[in-house]
Amino acid sequence: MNFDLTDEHQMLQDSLRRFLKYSCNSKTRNEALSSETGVTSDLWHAMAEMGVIGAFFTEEQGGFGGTGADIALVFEELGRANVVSPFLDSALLSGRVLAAAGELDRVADLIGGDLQLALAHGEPTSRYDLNYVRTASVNGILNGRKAVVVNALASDILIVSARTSGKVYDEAGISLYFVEKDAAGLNIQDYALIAGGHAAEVTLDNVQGSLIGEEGKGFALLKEAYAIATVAQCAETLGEMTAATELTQEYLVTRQQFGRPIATFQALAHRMSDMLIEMEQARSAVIRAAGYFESDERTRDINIHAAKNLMGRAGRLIAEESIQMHGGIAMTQEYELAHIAKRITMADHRFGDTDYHLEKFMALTQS
Amino acid sequence: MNFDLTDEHQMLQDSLRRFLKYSCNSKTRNEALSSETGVTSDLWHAMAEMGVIGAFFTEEQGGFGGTGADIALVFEELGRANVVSPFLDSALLSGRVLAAAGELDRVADLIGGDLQLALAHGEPTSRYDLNYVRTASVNGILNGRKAVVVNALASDILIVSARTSGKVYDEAGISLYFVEKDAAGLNIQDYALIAGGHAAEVTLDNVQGSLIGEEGKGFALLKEAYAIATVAQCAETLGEMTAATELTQEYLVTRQQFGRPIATFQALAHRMSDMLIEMEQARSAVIRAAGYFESDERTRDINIHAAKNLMGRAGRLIAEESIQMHGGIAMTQEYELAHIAKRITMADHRFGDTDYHLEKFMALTQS
Amino acid sequence: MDLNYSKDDLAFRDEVRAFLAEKLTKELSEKVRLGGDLTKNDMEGWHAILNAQGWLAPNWPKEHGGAEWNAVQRHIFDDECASSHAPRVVPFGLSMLAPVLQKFGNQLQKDHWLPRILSGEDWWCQGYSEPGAGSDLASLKTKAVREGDDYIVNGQKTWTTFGQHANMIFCLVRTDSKVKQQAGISFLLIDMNTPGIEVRPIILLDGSAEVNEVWFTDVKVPVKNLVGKENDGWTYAKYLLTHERTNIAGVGFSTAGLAAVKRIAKAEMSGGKPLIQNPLFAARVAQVEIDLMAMNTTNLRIVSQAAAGGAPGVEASMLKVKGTIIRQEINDLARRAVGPYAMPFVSEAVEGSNEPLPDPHDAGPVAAQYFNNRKISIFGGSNEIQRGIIAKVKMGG
Amino acid sequence: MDLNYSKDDLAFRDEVRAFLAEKLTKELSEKVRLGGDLTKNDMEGWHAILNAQGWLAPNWPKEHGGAEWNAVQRHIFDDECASSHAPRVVPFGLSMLAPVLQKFGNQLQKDHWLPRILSGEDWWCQGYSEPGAGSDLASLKTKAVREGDDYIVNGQKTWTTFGQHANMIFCLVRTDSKVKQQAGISFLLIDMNTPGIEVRPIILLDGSAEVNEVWFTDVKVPVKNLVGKENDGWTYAKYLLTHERTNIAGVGFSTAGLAAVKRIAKAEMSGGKPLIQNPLFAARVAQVEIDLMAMNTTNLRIVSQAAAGGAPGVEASMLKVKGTIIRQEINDLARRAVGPYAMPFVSEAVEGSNEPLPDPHDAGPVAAQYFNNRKISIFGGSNEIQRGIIAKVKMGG
Repeated sequence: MNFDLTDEHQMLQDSLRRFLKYSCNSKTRNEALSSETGVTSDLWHAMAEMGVIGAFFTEEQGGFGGTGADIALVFEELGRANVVSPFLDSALLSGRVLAAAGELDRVADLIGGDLQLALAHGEPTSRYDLNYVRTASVNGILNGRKAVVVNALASDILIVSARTSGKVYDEAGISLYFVEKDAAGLNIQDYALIAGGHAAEVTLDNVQGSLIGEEGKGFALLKEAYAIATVAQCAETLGEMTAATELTQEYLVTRQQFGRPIATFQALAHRMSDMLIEMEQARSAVIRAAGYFESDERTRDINIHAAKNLMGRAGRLIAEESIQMHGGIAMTQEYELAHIAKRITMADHRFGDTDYHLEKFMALTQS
Repeated sequence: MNFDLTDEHQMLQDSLRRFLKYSCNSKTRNEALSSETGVTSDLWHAMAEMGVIGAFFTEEQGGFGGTGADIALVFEELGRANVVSPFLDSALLSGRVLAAAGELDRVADLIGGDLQLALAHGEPTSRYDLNYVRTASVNGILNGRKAVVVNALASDILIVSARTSGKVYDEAGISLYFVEKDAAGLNIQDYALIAGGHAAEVTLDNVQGSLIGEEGKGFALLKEAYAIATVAQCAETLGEMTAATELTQEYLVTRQQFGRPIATFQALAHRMSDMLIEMEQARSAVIRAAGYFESDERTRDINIHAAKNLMGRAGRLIAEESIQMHGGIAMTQEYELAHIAKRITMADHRFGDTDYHLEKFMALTQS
Repeated sequence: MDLNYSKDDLAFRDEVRAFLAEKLTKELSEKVRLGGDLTKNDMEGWHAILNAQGWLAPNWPKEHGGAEWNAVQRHIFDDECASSHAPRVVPFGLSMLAPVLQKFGNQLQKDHWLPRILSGEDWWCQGYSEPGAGSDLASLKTKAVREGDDYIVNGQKTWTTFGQHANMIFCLVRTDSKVKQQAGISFLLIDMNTPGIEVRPIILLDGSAEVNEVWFTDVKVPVKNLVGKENDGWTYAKYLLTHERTNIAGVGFSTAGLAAVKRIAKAEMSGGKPLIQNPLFAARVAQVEIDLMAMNTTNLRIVSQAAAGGAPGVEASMLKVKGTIIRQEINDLARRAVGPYAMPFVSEAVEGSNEPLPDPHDAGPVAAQYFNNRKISIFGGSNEIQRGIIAKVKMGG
Repeated sequence: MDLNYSKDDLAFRDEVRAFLAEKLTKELSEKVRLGGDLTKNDMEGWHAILNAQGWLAPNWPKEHGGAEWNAVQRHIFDDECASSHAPRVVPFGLSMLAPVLQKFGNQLQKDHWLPRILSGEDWWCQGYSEPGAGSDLASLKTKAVREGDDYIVNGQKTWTTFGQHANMIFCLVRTDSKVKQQAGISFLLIDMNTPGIEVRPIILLDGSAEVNEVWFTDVKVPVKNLVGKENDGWTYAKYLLTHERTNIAGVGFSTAGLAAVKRIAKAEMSGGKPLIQNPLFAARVAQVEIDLMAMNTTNLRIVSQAAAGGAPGVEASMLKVKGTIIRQEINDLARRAVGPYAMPFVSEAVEGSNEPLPDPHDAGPVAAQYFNNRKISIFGGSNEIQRGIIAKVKMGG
């Protein structure tokens, strides 16, 4: 048992943290936020060059990492610096689907920073159910609607799930397709997201797709990719929670009310202590989710569900308490915390929320 | 709409409060706690003479009250004075079953203070399910086991539920019987309760019972009696929570640590504020449960379930925070608060706990 | 004790319902229901409709044109308005300034300003908070120096809601800096069109632009616009703060919000069933519904005492804390209920557009509302300040 | 980073398991599992078994007969003991006094007292708290006045766990009342059989009689029983307090407690199904299990840092607060799980009897345990004190 970072991880963390501190600030973020697609291509390419995207894939897949620990490390740093960039959806989630399906040329492009992807899987009434697919494929002709597809507009090509057999909640019979951005019958209604970045409603009206991997076997690829994406999301949120807590600590020490720093008001001091305790718990949950990612599936899933549930609860505490203890200033868009709090809260809406993962955890541990 | 007490209620409250303040103290309570059956017959008779038991029944039943408001008022005072006496089980719960079944002679004895009763309904695996009856009756010969029958040993006669038809969770087919204390085949294994009073495991081995009311129709009587008993339990707990909160307030103001009253420590002050807020909520919940008792059954039940759930949550807060803010002294049996906290907590185990009532509430409001 | 409405109350409720059915347009109520930002016209229109009905000022005495409703009637009205999704009446003139003028203003001030509040001729905003002051209201720094028949005002106010619409502002200003904090404060009425006043919007974290900074540079205010006595403003400010607390529990908003959560959760599917049948979600909904039922009664108990003569002091603080906790919990449930559709950023205010929302359950605004309503436990005396008040009253110190 | 046990760790775990399987009697472990009160013999017997194995003093240096385990080994041992329901080793001599003697005692004291702790010849108890002092430990009043080669001690200690069994007590006493609170305190070792000492039991709210008041009236204590220097006792006391905090997170107890909750909830029926299938109850269990899994890792992270040289300061406070919250939550779940059977009062200690418990799921003690364990967030530095420490370290002030 050993909780120290390896030398390689320590180096990666140091260089990432230094780079992000230098290159990410509210100015670059606001540029990303107000850009047409939510993607800052300079940052994307610079990070790709640093090998950040390569860290998401194993050597066999053309990368030089790919473990839970590699990925958690990168995303925690992205979260800590409050980076708005679609690494999670475009590179990790979509990329791991392609890597598992053996599409290694595309993965190489991705690692090089030359490809933007989007995974169009969720549907208007699927909520967080991964097995819900109503979009239908008949001989590669797709019909249906995909909901809140992150990074759709900026993507070079879409990955779309569709049902080739079975009923709407069946795991078997889900297939994956490439869909060209200029395909006839494809409509992308783009919108900005509260926490930054863009997503879209994607409608498919007799759209030609090209099969990825084996027909009807897409669910396993999706499940695996969503699992690692959930770990990444937890790690990113941990970074954001760290940033929020540090800002709040600093504010309590600096801000004067009634003639003294508000950190000296015991009610606030005790609540800050509770936040710090939950931060340690959150860090442990992420360490477990990342560290057990290579274990057997049950151990892996138990720890991922546990982590996402705990992050949902601790994240809410940290976001809400940070705002409350700051007071009015935290309500303003220009103050860093507002942005961080939105990212922490919106993380609960990705890859299953607090209750969704609690139920999955219950199913695995109480049977 | 009017939240004031009627003149009659005001008088009853004043006289009860005065009487209990005078006659109930830790000495009388410790006598009750250490007595063989948990009943103090002096107090019982004095209260009966004051008309307390009569307040549980309508005029047609031989009493002079019987509304939710009458009953809540009495039990809040009993709770406020931390009285340990089986008014709830012996007089109200059992009495209301008999009154509804038309056994008015027995009710008259009860009102006069000359009868002790016990309702033997719950069974070892029934938990809080009112429709669970496995104890069987064949031609009035009873076989089965009844669990945690409060006041069994002190009772003059037992009321026992048994199944005359149907399956174990059926509402139809539950019948009620008188069973004499000296009946052959009846075994009463008595024990003390944590919150005071006594209960027993009651086993029936070919015991002769005598039918109360109509055969197979006992469930409706039980449901009605449990409903009013739940209101009474909520009111009693409200009284106990008031006592705990007042003790804690007083302690915070008096107790010195680090050279000043601990009430001036902001973390404790804010937590006390939250307790006081929940006390107002608890009072409102009891007012509603009592005030809507005479409404249609759905309105009545919604408000009872709501109240018992809220009292469970608020009660836990008040009991645990009162102990924590007192510190060590609250852990000692001789300090009043320890006894009060036990009564508040154990109330959650009577007539359905916090979650049980939440589920019932959900069933009524979300269908 | 009687928890039911009297016949008169029920008749009054019917009257309110009929009024709302007739006068509140579907367009306006839908905008309110979906959390859209109301235009100045929307708000002024509803103000005028209420005024024409004589229902604009429930708390005012009849002599000034008020309705003089009792607590139960006010509760019924608030409840019906919230469940019909009527716009909230802008409170600054009606519920904040007016009670101060009625109690402390001189006859000229009463005669001049009160009718203009009812008619809508003046739109008032509030100049209390200052940057850096936060909960410590009395530490304010905006200065007013007497010069002849004028005060010259310099300084900055913040969190001024609807400052962009207002033509008048009531301000706390420091007229004596040598005395201790609460002393030396005065209460001034200032025309927003006076030279030297600048209003700058503050964009809140949900993208809304309701609140503002107001800057004063050598602003001339006639001495006749001083309310009461110079340096006695803190007394009037405290009086205003207690009167600010009407409908402080926000029961009506919570009731409407909870109904929306249930509506969404009946439509939203989870694991093949409506979300409302998911026991964990349903339990969250049920718990807050139970809290809200109790809050409704707590509120009625407190306001009916107030109507009977007792002033709502510490009780108002209790209503504020618990009321905001419940409202925020409902906001949280709403954002959970819509699932991934909580993520889109939809703000007509910022984008100036009115595109159809991207999902089937009108989900768009719920996350924005969640973020926006973090403010209700901060502004108007934070919940920490309220807890301090409760503890102080109940335990001294 | 590697979350798995090493081969050596796994071998060590097997060794511990084999030891427990051989040496821990079924009778004793059942008594522990059911929360029964252990006799003095029970505790002394287990102490002797561990001593014979050389595993009694994990933290002691080898020169004094300790095991010198690393953090992971200690964790494994605690974990295995808890899940096998081994008795808890009485910590007062072993984990509290011994580190103080090892660091601050003179050679004579070390040579005399340390072996007697291991052998069990001395049973130590703690004389820290006083009535009225509570969390404000330094305000103690028990006085020791030097007379020749003796101190004469007068005063009262309280919350002295197992004072009824002990033959020795280590005490904080005031030797100088003219200086400020922390100064003027000394650390004395006192024979409980000295004339003038009286032990009175305090019955706790669950009926247990573990803690005591200890009264001192003109008690003569030889000066050689002073540890370190006169008036420097506060330094030793603080050192002891950090060492008191071994296994402070109580992960092993929580793990065993949670297993018991699940066992009960599988047997208990609700609405015709096992309680564990009730979604509301199951969700409560799952949440605390998730917290406990994280706590387990938090604990390992912190103790492995401590092993690597860092002293557990503020981290110990964090473990204490969260560890007690989790344990108390599990106690609460246990009392909920058993339903109406939480109500019977079962205490062998008070009743002196050993009747079979009245229910089918060994439910008897769970409510008593719930009440008894309210103490864990109060004693040993209340959670409020711990939160204060965390805030002070992290934000100064």
